[in-house]
Amino acid sequence: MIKITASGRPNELLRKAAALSGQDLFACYQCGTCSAGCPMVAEMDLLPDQLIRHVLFGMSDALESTAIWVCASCYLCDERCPRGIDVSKIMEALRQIWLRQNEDYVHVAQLPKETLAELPPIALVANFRKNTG
Amino acid sequence: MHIDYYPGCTIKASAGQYETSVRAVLATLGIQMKEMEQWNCCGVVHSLASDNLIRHIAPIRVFARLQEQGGSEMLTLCDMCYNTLSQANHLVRQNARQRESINDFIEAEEDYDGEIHVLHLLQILRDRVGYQTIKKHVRRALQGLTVFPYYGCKLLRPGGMGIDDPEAPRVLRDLMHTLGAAVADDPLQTQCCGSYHIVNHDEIVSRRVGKIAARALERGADVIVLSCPLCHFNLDTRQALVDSPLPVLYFTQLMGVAFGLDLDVLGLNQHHIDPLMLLQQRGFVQEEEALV
Amino acid sequence: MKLIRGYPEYMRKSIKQVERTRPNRLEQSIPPMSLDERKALLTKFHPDFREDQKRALACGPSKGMRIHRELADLLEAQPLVTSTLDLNQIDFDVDVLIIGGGGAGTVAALWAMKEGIDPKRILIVTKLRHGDSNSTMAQGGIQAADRPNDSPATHYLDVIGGGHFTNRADLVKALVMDAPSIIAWHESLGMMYDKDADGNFVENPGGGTSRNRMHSAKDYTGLEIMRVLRDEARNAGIPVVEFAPAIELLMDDRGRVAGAVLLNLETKKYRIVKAQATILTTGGLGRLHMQQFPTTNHYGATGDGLVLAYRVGAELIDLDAIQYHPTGAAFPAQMAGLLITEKVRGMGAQPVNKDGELFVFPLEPRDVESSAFIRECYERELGIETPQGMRGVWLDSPMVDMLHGPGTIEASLPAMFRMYQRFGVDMTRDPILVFPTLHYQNGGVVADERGATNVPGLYVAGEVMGGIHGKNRLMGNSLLDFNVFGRRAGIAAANYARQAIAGKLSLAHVEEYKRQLRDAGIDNDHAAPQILPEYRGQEALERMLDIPI
Amino acid sequence: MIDQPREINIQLMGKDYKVSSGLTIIAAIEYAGYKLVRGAGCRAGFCGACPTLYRRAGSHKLYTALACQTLAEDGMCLVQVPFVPVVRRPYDIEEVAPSANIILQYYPEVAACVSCNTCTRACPQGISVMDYIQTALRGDIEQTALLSFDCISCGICSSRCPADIKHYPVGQLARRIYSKYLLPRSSQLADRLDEMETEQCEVEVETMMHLSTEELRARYEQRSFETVAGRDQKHSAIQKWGTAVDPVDYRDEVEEVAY
Repeated sequence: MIKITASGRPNELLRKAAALSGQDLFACYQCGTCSAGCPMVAEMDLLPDQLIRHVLFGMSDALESTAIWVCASCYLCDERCPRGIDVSKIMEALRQIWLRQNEDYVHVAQLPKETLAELPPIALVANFRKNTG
Repeated sequence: MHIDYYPGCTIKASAGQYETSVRAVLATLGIQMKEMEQWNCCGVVHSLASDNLIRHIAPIRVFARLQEQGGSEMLTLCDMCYNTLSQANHLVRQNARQRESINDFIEAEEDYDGEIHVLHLLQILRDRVGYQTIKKHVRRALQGLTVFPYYGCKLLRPGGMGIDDPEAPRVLRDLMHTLGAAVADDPLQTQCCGSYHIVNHDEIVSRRVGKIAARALERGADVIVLSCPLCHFNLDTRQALVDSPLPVLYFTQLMGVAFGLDLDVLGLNQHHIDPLMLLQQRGFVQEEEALV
Repeated sequence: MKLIRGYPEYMRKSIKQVERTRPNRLEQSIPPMSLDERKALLTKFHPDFREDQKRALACGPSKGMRIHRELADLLEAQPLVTSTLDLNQIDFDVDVLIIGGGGAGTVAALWAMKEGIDPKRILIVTKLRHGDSNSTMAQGGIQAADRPNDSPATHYLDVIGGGHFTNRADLVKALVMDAPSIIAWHESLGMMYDKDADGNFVENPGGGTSRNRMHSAKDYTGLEIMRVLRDEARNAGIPVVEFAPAIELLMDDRGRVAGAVLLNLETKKYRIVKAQATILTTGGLGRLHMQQFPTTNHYGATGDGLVLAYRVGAELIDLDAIQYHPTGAAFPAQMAGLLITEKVRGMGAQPVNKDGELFVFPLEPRDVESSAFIRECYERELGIETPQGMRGVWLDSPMVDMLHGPGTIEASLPAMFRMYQRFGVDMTRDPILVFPTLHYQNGGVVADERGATNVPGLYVAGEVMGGIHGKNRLMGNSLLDFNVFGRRAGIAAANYARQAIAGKLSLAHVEEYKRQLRDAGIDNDHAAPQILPEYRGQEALERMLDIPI
Repeated sequence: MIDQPREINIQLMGKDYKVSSGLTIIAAIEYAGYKLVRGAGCRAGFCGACPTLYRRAGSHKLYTALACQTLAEDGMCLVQVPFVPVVRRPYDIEEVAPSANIILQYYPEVAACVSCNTCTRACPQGISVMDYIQTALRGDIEQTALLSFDCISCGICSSRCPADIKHYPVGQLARRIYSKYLLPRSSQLADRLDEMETEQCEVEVETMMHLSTEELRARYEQRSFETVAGRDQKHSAIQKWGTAVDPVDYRDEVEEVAY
């Protein structure tokens, strides 16, 4: 079987994303249902279906996209995907790949005290779990 | 009857009015909550990466501790706790290898194999108590009040975990009808409020909340009800973009009003957007009560 | 060696005797000694009265004072630096220098700041870490007369009688009069004292107190006080240089103390501090191990401050009196000398000999109780010898739970319980073996009620200061002492520092002291301050080559 | 029953040494010839200066302990941790009145706790460290203060935490807030301080100061003793403590002999 990637090298990004998410990204037929329903698309640079495509081609911009951080794992896309793909798991996998190579995405020490004064613990805990390694 | 109760951090830290109203409402219905001893944060969000086992320890430790304390059922009030605990329970039941690793790490007296049943308060009210019983306790039917039930994400999805139909939930609608209120429905009821982005991207939350509140207003709602403390915080504090902000209440607070319970246990004064004015205008709350 | 629940078999046999006599002892005690009996016991057995272990100081401001020879050796040792040391490069130029980072030093720093000194112009230097001190190790409590049936005057009488009427009255007055306000200060800082539901302190008696005025925080009282003081000093941003003991004081050309020479213990680099006022808060001397006694003191308690102060001409007082705490641990060997708080006896545990006999009233004053233990072990030969050759008597700790209910030891004496548990002994079930241990330096540098010494620019506070307790300190007055005189010295030094302008730095006093040593015919190669005790293994030391690398 | 050989083999920072058995880790290191500067403090388990990381023969685990409170064992491989960097955030105690988020404002990383319990397992004091971090997260200042009380700030917990939490400053902050703001103030102490404003107390002390030693002695011997409150009065060994047992002037008499 011939695998085509944008760079011509083996698609390490896809391999990792598939392993961490447990999802078959090739199952995606790019219908865009995920993006159509996503409440966060207005805040995203790459839409969820585009992200999957970019990963399939091994394009590293997937990891640099703001979209993976904007996704708040609301599971709406998972609920609606006609191919049964848990897109939220792919998003989590991409975040994890980034976090395991880099420092934290959100730096707690820089959060202003006034913000910390009002936030419910639940928000902080969730933020940590999504945005720090 | 009593039920073992897992509160979660936010109920204790900043959603006290939810807990006190739940205690009062359940007491009216003859149910006592027994807070479990020595509990920890559930972790709030279920880790979705296949290998990140350390992120599952928190919820599973909660189960292991309740098991040690002799519990078999666990009541949760918070949607995020409910979701995280349910998904962790599912993982333990489905994945023997990961279950073993986590149990080895936790070193509890007894391994946890997924025996404990997690219940959200709404499930108890719907499935155990029943709307008929609830109706019997209504002293002041909420006639003329239009409620916008807001479910958010964690109560309904992922599909197998949710407490209701993920696309067309009705539990809050039915409950509000039972209290005598009218209900305004909308697809935005099940869409994310922006969640934990409140920490470092509150502009996202403000836009999401603005959209949801505006829609509720359009549908003629007087008040938004919900059960998630994070949704509550976001909706209650980030309606700045909306011209006439809607009060945001935990559904048990409205139950308490309908049951005619003491206002001081319902914590109606602990909101950014004051609900008391509205409740007074509609005659559900007397002025002298509201002053308490 | 086989151990059965922590003890070797032969000790188990003795424990059986203790258990056999316990039911009777639970019902009756024995009476305190008469004054004559005490006197006879002390002169014969108390280590302070062994004249062969003492000698008179040959030179210096307190020449002729008879003190323990270990301390005399130290005071008559050679300085570590000479006057040729380059003092031109000033590394720290401050208003108030505080030497010693324990309780007294930290209190002094905080109050110098409150008195208006910029925290950045204060410097704490300390031998080990900030807080490594006897203060942290104090367990039982702190005295202050704040209950309606008590008064500062009653406290005064207890202190001065406990010190055998040898205390300096003005210092005792300062101690007892300041005590309530010290506790109030602690309350406002947020120290977690044991309190009742109304917020009043749970106050216990101590040896020698006629009223219950011991404020405590479980048996971690000193730890709680020290860690809060340290936290507060850190909040204030007061600079601390750790692992940098002062090895000599500096004087200026007008004979005032004007700073110190520090030694970085890790790089051995020296640094010069110029200060308008200097406060010595270096603590005590337990690690000198007088007469080879073990000690309750922390690793750095080597009496450095006495050495430094003496060389600039400060007078000393009451250093002939060292406090031996009767109940130091004697077994297991790993715990030798560690403090078993007086609270254990206070709660009903009795000292008994190898046959299980109660041989002394359990709450005699510390020096009398200690002497009785020594007599039991070395004259009557009724002590228990450990496998390491140390002797001790039993302290029947299980009585505490029997008298006050199961779980009392774990709840009220958690540090004690934990320590024994770590070494395999369950003190709720078995008695513990104890022997007197070197605990406190009763005397020290002479100072007035502001902490000022006879040398301009030099202040003292805490254990290094003498006169407050006379010849014998009562339980609960050392935590109080470092707070009261730390505060007073901090304030006085701050006011002095504002007026003083330190002149040219000098080490001439070191040469002068060396001359006095020579004139007195002292010719030795000891050097002081000692800084740290020597605990390296004999075998390792014998083959050690002192090669600079 | 424990059976130990007279000499044991230990590894200090990877190097083999034979040391006498029955020594604490700290004493074993010194026996081997090291002069400790770091890693030794009170030597009695109160100061937290001597955290030690070690492995044992036949175990895959990394253990932690205080070197002064733990016996060296044959086959131990150990290193002392001279210092655990634990950054604290300065605060003004006057401005940290208790609120649900007061601790999170200074230590938001508490919210990163994954409840792995590694801190608790590592704690040489046996404190339920994770539990007090969890109570801090939910704003329960009282429980955080009570659970953390026995902490000696050795920092071992922080060295092992996968979430990079700085535990002991969290406990310290909670204890100070609890003691200052949540515990009621002592009214007895306040009364005494008021009384001292009137100088009555000072007059009484001054009177004592002007007494001759003989008069002082007489007063000292006539002191009345408070009985020990709350103790079991049935027991004679305890009751005795409520009587005049304290020292008098024997020392002065003895001193004449001494000098």
